[in-house]
Amino acid sequence: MKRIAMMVIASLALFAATAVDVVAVTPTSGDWTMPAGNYASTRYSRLDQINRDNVSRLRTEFTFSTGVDRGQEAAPIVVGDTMYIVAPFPNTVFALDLSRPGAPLKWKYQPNPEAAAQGVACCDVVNRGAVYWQGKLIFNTLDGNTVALDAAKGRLLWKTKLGNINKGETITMAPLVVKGKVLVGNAGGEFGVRGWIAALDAGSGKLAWKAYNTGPDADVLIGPAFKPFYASDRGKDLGVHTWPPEAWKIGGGTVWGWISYDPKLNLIFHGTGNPGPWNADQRPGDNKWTAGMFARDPDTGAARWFVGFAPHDLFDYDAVNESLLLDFPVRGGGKRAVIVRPERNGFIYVLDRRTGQVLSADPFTPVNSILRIDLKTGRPIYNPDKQPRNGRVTRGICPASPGAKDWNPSAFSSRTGLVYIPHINLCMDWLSGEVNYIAGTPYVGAEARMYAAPGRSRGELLAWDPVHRRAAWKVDEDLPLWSGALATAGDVVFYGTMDGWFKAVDARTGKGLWKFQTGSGIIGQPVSYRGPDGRQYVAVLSGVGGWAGAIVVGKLDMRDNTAGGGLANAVRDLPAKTQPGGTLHVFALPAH
Amino acid sequence: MTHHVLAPAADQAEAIATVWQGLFWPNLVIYLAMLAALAWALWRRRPAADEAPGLRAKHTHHWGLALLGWTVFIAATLTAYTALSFVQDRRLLAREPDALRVRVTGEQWWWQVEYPDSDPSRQVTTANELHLPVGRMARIELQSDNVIHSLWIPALNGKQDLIPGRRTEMAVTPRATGHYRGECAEFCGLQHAHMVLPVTVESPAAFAAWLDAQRAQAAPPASPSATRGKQVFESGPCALCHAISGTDAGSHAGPDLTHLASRPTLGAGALPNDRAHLLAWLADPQAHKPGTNMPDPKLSPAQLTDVVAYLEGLR
Amino acid sequence: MCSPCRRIERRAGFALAALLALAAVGCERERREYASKGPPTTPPGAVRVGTLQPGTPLPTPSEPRGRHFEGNAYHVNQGQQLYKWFNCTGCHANGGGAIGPALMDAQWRYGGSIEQIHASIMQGRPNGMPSFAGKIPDDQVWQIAAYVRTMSGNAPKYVAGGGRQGMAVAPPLSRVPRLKPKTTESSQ
Amino acid sequence: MSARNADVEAQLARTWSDPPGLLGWLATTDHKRVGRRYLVTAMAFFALAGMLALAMRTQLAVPGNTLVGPDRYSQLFSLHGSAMMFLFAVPVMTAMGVYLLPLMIGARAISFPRLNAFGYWMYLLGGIMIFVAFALDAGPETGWTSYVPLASSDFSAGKRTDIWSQMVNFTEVAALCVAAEVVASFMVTRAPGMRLDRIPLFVWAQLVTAFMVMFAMPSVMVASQFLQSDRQFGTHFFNPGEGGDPLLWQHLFWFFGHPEVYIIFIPALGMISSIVQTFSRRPIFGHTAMVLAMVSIGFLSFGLWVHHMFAAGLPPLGNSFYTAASMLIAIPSGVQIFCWIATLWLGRPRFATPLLFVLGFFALFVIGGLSGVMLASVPLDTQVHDTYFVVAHLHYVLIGGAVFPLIGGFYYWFPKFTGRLLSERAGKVNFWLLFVGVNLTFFPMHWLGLAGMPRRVYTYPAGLGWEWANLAATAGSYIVAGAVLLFVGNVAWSLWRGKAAGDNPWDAPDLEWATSSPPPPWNFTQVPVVEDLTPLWTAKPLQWLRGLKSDKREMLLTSIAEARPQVRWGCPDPSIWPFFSALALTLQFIWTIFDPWGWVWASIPMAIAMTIWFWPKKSEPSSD
Repeated sequence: MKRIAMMVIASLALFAATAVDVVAVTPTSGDWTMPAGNYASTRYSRLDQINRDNVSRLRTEFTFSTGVDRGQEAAPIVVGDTMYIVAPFPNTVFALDLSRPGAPLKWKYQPNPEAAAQGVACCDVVNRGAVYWQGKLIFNTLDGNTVALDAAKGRLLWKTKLGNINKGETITMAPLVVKGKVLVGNAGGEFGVRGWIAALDAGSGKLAWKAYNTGPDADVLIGPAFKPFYASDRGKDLGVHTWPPEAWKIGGGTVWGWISYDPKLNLIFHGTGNPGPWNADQRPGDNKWTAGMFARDPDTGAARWFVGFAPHDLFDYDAVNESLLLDFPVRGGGKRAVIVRPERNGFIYVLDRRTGQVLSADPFTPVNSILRIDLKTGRPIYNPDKQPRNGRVTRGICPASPGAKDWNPSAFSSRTGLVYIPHINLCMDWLSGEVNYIAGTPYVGAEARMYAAPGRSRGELLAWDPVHRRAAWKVDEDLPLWSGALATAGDVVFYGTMDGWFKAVDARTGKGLWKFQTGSGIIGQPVSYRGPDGRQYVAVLSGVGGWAGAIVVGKLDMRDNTAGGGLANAVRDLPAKTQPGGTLHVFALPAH
Repeated sequence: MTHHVLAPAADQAEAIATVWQGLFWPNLVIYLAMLAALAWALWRRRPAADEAPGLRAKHTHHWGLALLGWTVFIAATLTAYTALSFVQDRRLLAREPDALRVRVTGEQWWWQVEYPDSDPSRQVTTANELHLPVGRMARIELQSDNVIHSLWIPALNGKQDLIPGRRTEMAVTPRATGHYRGECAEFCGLQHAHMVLPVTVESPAAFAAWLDAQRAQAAPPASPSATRGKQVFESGPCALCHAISGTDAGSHAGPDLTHLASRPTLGAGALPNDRAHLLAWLADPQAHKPGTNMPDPKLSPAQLTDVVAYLEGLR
Repeated sequence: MCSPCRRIERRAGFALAALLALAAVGCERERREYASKGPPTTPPGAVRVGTLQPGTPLPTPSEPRGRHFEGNAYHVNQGQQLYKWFNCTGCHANGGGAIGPALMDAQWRYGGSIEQIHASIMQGRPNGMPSFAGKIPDDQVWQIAAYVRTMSGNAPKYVAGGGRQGMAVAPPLSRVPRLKPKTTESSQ
Repeated sequence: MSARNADVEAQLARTWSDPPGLLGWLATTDHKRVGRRYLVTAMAFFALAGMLALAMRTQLAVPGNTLVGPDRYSQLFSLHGSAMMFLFAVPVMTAMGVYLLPLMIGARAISFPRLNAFGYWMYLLGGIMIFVAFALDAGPETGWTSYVPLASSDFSAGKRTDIWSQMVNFTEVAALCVAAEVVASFMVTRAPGMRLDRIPLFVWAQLVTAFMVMFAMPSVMVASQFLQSDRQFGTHFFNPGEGGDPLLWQHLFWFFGHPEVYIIFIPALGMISSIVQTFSRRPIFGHTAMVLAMVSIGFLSFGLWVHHMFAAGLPPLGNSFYTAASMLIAIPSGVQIFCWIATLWLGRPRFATPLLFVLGFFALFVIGGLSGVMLASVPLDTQVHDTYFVVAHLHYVLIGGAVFPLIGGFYYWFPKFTGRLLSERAGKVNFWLLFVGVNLTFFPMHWLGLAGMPRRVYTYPAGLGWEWANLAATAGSYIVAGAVLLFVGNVAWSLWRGKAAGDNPWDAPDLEWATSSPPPPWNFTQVPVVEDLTPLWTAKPLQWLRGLKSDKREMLLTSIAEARPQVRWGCPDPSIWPFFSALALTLQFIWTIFDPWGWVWASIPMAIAMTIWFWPKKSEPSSD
């Protein structure tokens, strides 16, 4: 019955959709040169050979084993007739020759990162993929290096060390190259690492600029150009004054997620991670500039504006999710440059890209930790009943720490005007307490016990209409959804489940069209490309892991219900439903 | 360091001393009266005729009335006591809006003292010493996440327990500058005896100066020996339990040592704070505070002198 | 003496003897040993991590300090406190594992005897276990190792702690079944 | 004096005698043999706990002393407190009740005699367990109040606190047994004619104590089971994290704790009344007022336990209510003191040693009472709670209020127990030695408390001005030790060479003096008939009722109010099974410290022992 009601709304959306289009032009060629698909991060493929009618006849073209059975979070990159994939630690890069049947290995490059880096990787030794730029393939290694390879031969061009594992720093994100600058951020919010985003010259690998997310304005590259929309973000050295003394030096705010770029405004948009430690009582104040989002000038890194999604964050709501750059029709005609962001704190934000004003913020999953977002101040109003209390467990906090949607990117189709959000419905019990900072060891200070949100399935693919701010349709999934989504011009949306199913659904109605069992949980990012033979291919890496998959790959003992940072408690059945794996799967319609 | 209940140096202790005076002297009189009655009852001359039945009935009647009178007297006295206690109790519970906020956390067997501030970057964290401005109320929030302690500064106010899972509070309005002795009054384990909190009450100006000094980062090492000491401190076992702001050491398992040298005692009252005792303490903590959680850091004599040189510089 | 009395006296004598025997173990287990810390440490390096030995295998000597710390409730209790203070919970949670492997189960990549656990803490392990030698004094490392042994129920009886304060995370370690450690190789 | 012929007594001797040898010793149900054992065991534990106190005082004699380390000192003060409260004070008072109550009400035996034996064995085995644990360095270490979370397994490793909390169960089972016996005896086994208004004050005191035991002891047993369940099974009664609360322990403990100190104090009131009555040669003035005072103390004592928790941050208005309640209880005490003084004033006091100890009671207890009234005030309590002022108060109230009347009672009833008088000369020296010792030990502690010395510290720094007071206290404690030794010497000497006492050496009015010293196993050959509150002082000689069989263990049950004879009741025979049941329950209590399956497996031997114990005796119903 619900499905029919949804159908009605979907058709209505059809009319508004046409008015919403994507800012950055998706590359016309069939390539997929960056994990997010394009600078607007819409993960949308213009190829429409595979459509709603024929997708059911999709079948495996070839597979490739990366030889590592940890969490495969990368997105395959395709340029011309070569596909590049980056494996989790030890981060081997494989180049596959798509022009020959079975796509044999062209070359592979082993960066040999330090083994000890595995000890400071909070949520599995993952890597979110490489990026292609003018003949170079650039990726990060777990032990904090950015590496550039010659895309043709796999020769090392340059390698820059940015992170120090003795301080707990790792790098897991996929870099983004904008105007010849490689943008990279660090990870390690759980180890008291001070977060930063750096730009390296794509040619030489030398550091162009580096902006920290805590500390004095000079470090944060806040200057005269910085015009935040909200008063609470204006002030001198807020990165110091909103922290207890010295706490900003070990205050988190790492950049380990997604960056988008708007060529017209010449601005990059990146999120900042959770403040350290998770125990909020240990860091009174707003803990600027963590758990929020910056707009910066890509050339100099100068900050333009900032919005805080979880000031003085209470429950590890990193704000590193993807920013979809869209243009919305505005009442009274004309288009408004916006950012749509399914945020970890459980609200999907629509922000004005120019000024950082929060236009709307609506919950897209059951939320009780935050009552609502006050649009006048842009700040969340925390629910006093769900605040951590002195030495007592706070129960039933929704959403749980991984948030309403973790890092796995959503997709947007300009044809349907819907944002396809693969997300999770989890709640938790929480107890925070004093924690000691010892460099190189975890600096968390809280224990959690997570479980499915009452009355909801643990995972959900949600089609959200950002213009009318309501859900078009949703597909309930038993296990939490940790894979990226892919929308195609053929009105098909692809995503993967944690028990290994790679599924395709109708972009307009959400009806299941096709699915394939890949043998291990999918937390990778599906992509679509046109192969040398002109056919449309869909590729995804399968291999369970990440924070939720640690129970399987780490063989955790579930008699301890805070194992795996408390998340394993919510997926106690995962080891029975999937085994570790590490295989690339590429699908296409049968050639006739 | 004065620490006598009857030498109050704050409004609260003074209120309690009033209750003491109001109860002690009447009780003394009652006690002496009782003894006198007993002595009289034992040594009164008994005329032979006492045994006559008529006389016995008369006596019983008189003593019956006396019993009633005595009971009424006791009830009245106790009501007066209760009233006096209730009135003074309300003085202890009075709170001023602009009171200085201090948060004291009870640990196993030392005190963490924090001065919160609306601007968190001006917040001060220190250990095993409490400074208060004279003439201004200080609201001391008390918390503990291990066992029950009880902060008691006899010269300033009665004691309040620090109970895991609860936030308790006490107010102190010092009226006389000076050094007072605070300590733990609830048995909290092996070293309950050495859990002293030296309290210094000073003029508001001196207090502000002290607070600013506490906000400063740790003084850099002055001598080469101190520099080596800092290196040993940060790379050795010390950094796993102690914090010195301005260095990588950031653990709160043990007291914050940023301004150790300016504190009156070592080991929360176990030893006076001077070079010799610092050396003795680092050489063998268990000898001076048996059962303390501070392990023997097993430093070589050279490392010992270097670390002491560094710690002595942390004014 | 009537016959039943003799029987009672024999039984009373027997009970007394049993009580004294139990007693001898008792005082060892309960002593609060904060000053002197057990027998002197033997030279390091005697610990074998791998189980394979060329030729006929030599017996692996058990470290007397290990037995001493493992069998004392006070040391295990101190180990529990240090396990939390030095952020072991960050990687190993309360025995269930997270970034680091689980410590409650029977699988030990580098050996599950108290000497091997002590060595793992001191030396660190290549795949991410930090090396604490020179950072945590030796006695405390033995205490932590003794506590870790109780997580898999391997400590002697009546030494492991019971119900814990804070969040109800794991069964009390005194009720955890004993899992004899096996040196196995996990995926990495 | 009464008409008793030899062959009836010979037959009674055969029916009421215990089997010979060890089996008889273990199987006796004679309330006098069990009572004597209770007293001896309680005094033994008193001596042991006293030695612990000496060790503590020696350690605190000088500042910075290293005689005893912190852990040993924690065990010293924890066991001193626990042994004194659980193993001496309550049991010795109930022991006096067990021995004297049947005699005072003219009964041949105590009701539930086998339960009485079982209770004693539990008490003995519990005491042995905790002292053996202390000898093995596993004594209690968290104080006699054992506050959580210090007593939780996170902060008290090993089995020390488990053993302590199981010891509490032992002693409380014993106390509950005696309580049941006292109430039953009071209600139905009184001598004919002993109407409610003719019952001696000592017996009333035992009744009030029994009811208080029934309501107070279960509270601490529940608390100790909660504590063990938290420690062993990981329940969260006291874990604030998961919704428990450390204050729940304090409430449950002190709801028992304060009535406990009155359970110790009220029997002492009974003893004082008996001694004052006998030695002022006049019935107690205001008998009814005294009974009402005792009953009101019994009730009020359950309404003021929160004055032990004034510093715990409870709501202020609630605290003020408890101030009022705590003050209220001073009124009945005042009434009683008044009546005793009135009795002395109206009577012709004779300064024998028992009266001397009662005068010592007046001097010491009233100081403790008045400092107690001061502790009842919330503001004042926040200054002196958990300091040496409280140590002084509790010792004045307990030693002054209970130990002095107790020793007075020993001097008074020793002739009845043993047939020999204690030496009066030694008694007087004993009194003055003890009086000086107690005052020298505990009066300076009032000043120490005000001077800022907290409780339960194993040492203190020099230079705080506390040196002289501590030294004086230590000296005093040695004098007290001397006094106790003197008392023991006096008892030993008198047992061997004391003056023969005869039936009523003090010319006392109560029924226990109407039989021989020591009384025969069946107490009274014929049942005494009571016409007056002070039966032996009436002009008319005591009437006797014949008719109870002497070839069968039989006693007379009377109605509750008027004490009219109703039923001849067959008393149970001596049996070894209460002893075995006690052994089985001890096995279970100790087994469950180490393994919870003990609750299951050890209940099998207990079930067997108790079944045999309760197996009904083939006795024909009593005819007339």
